[in-house]
Amino acid sequence: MGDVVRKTIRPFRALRFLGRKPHTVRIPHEQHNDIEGEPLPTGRYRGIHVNDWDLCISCGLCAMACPCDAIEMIEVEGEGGKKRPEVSYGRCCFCGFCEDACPKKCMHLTSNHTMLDTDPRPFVFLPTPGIREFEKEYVVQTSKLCLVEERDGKKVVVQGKPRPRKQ
Amino acid sequence: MGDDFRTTKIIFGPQHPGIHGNFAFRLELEGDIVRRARVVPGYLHRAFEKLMEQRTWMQNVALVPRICVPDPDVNEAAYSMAIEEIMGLEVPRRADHIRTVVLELSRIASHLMGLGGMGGAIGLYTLPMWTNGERDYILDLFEQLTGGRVYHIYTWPGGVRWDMPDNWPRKVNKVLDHIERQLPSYWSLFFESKVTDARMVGLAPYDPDWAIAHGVTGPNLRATGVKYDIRKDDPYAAYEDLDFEIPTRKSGDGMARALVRWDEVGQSIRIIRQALEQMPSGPYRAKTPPPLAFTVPPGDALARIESSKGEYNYYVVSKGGKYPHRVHVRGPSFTHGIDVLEQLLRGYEISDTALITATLDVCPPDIDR
Amino acid sequence: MRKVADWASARSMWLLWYCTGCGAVELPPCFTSRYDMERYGIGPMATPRQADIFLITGYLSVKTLKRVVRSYEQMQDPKYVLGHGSCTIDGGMYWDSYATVKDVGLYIPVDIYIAGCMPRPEAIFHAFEKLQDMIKKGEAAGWRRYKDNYRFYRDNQDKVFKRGPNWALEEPVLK
Amino acid sequence: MVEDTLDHTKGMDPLKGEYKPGTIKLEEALVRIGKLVPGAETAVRRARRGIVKVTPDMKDLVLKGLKEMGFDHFVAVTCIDWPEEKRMELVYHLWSYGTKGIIMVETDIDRDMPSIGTAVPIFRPAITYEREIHEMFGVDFPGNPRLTQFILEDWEGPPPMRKDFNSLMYSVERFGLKIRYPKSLPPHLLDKGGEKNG
Repeated sequence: MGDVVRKTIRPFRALRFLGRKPHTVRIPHEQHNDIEGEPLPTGRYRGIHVNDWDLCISCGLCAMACPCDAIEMIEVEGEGGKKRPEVSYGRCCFCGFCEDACPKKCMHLTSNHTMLDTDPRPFVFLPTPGIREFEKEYVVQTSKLCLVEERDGKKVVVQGKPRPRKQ
Repeated sequence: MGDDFRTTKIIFGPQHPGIHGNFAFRLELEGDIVRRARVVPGYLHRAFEKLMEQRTWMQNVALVPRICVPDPDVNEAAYSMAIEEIMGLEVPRRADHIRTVVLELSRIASHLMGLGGMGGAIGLYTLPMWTNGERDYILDLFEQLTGGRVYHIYTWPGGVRWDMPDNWPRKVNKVLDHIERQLPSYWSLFFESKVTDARMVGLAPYDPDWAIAHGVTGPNLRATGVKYDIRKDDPYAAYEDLDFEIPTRKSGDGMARALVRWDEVGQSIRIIRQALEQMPSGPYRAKTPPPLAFTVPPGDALARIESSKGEYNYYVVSKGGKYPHRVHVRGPSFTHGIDVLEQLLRGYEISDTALITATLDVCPPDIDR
Repeated sequence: MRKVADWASARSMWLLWYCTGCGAVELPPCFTSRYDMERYGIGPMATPRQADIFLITGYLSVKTLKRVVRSYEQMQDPKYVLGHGSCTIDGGMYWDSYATVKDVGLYIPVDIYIAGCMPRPEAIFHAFEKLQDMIKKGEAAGWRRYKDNYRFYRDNQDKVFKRGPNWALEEPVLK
Repeated sequence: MVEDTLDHTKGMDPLKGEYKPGTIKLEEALVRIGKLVPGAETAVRRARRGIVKVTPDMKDLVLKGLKEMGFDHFVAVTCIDWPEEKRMELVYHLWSYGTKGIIMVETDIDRDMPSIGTAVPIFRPAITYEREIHEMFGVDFPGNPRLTQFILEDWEGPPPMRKDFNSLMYSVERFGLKIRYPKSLPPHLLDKGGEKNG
């Protein structure tokens, strides 16, 4: 008899789950938090690159350290012959070795993690400090990235600002 | 149709919901019963061993975790251990303890995913919903420690890449408490279910002699009662200092394989707690040459690691210089997923195919490399 | 009428269950309780004939590309392809491997590329949102591009794998 | 065709008893191998790692001897290509559950006509490893029944894991790969021929 009662009651134990708050992260309405409620990703996250052109000495170590041949040093028009790293997100594996290799610590991987486009072209871009604008929303608008194009044998910036205006 | 009009030949996979990963079978059926099974691997072939010869020693650290996607840390650790042995590098104790914590967290994550896969294969979809949800908390921990959710690129020759954040051990303990609280519900959901009993007890059993003759390792071997674990018998990282048990089962069937994995989750929690408690202070990486000038003297070394799926071996040969001469990866699934699986599938119904694959915890990217 | 159909199809999409590469490891978290894809009306579908979205999860080896093209051609219109991860854009981590194709866009039309190795679930959900937007505006026309430029895609496919007259049934010999 | 050794229709007794591992010491095993095969070079690399170097025709004898001593877990067989010395090296890794040690059996074969007898009759797991080496290095294993197409499909080039196959240049030709920063690559790969690997 007791067995029958137990068996009857047993399925209703599932009701206790009704009272629990689901742990689903409602993207994009909700921030992804860890178990203590701290927002993720943290500063250690290896996301989209930024590069401070005022500090960059064009040494090319980031390109040498890259395991994926993602970084190319290109000569941008108006930079006085200095070469700047151009990152291809068709290659990058977000290992962060370029950040480790950088002697001036100007190359940095931010915690911005989302970048998408219908066209593969904007995925090859010049990392600039402007990407920090998206620090809080974690999504990078590809229309604001710094892209170059080759015109008459020279690499010309066709989209985006290489440096933010100094205040 | 086969030649004798009694057997049917079917193509099972690679696009099939019952298959975890990109993997295929060619089955010869007689009615519902598998008479002959042939595994067709290679859909995930990326030529890792070739690519490693074209990259420098340190660049390879970014490459190796991709070999086994659900349990990536064993690859980084085994590769680093092999290089350390050739170079004669002494790894700081703190790095060893951090490695142990990372490896065990990775084992829990992989086992949770594997148990979820078994649940999915028998139609209990609640289990993967729950286990993958818990696994995500572990991925959050990895993200805070290593900066990556899935591919950590954290363990490297000479130690680990960064030190632990200050509040990280506390968070690990919280996540472990949370998982420990959840485990009883998994138990009653999965192991007390009659469906699980009916499907998994007596499923594809083997005895210890057969298992050893066929190269079965890891939890699949311990399910037959052989008390063997590389963590105890060929110790690495900090496992010598820690106290834990090797769970075994006797019957060697699908249920035993699932139960060994279940017990290992508990043991891993115990290991992590100890490792965090005994965490020594000091440096977290040894002095190594900078990544761009990293050279390894000529020599060869074999590093072995107990992963969540079985035995991982890295055989690294160096000729000196910036590039490895040869890196051979021996993954557990290379044995489990081809020869063993083909023989275990014989005589079972086609509906058991996915379940047997899941109980062996076969990882296709590790087969193909 | 077209608009109503687009509106409806944007809200109920089936994702083809095909784990083509290592990015597939981020799919279980997306399907299951932590991120819960069904909030978007997206669920996994076992057969290509009833699926709408093809998520290329990472690199494609030549052997997989053959099956991917086969699955893609089986899918009913309208169908959308998401390139998930850097490997779909230009080879990614495996850029110098002899076994993987570099630019998936040469072989099948990709509607949205997601950067990352691997992309976080957040990125996948942003891609789904963008895809829904594009469908409502009628911009997600990869499947029409495939029909209009079939010769281009077909030539590229023929360069990397063989496609016999009976190719949908040809399989390696059992031994 | 190898017959499958396990038939569930007949049933197998999973509880048939304890597995008994061999308990010989690693050093003693090496000494015994030295006596068994004259000319075999043996050495202990470090704790739990032993090495035996033999000629290819003695390989079967050594493997059999080690199996009888309890080294019954066949871990792997590795093939290493040494193009300058015109040889290929095969390393069989054997582990003993009782001894708790691994012995690597190394043997050299000719690079131009690579062929060595199969280890499948002694160690069953070798079947898959030899199959892979056959495909990736072009080594022939007479006696192995499953040297069929394995991982590669429609492959027409040379065995890809050999050192003289240049994966980078192959990708450039076949998939239209664009090299972005040649300075960061190993210089020998950028030669058109890609003859040798450093």
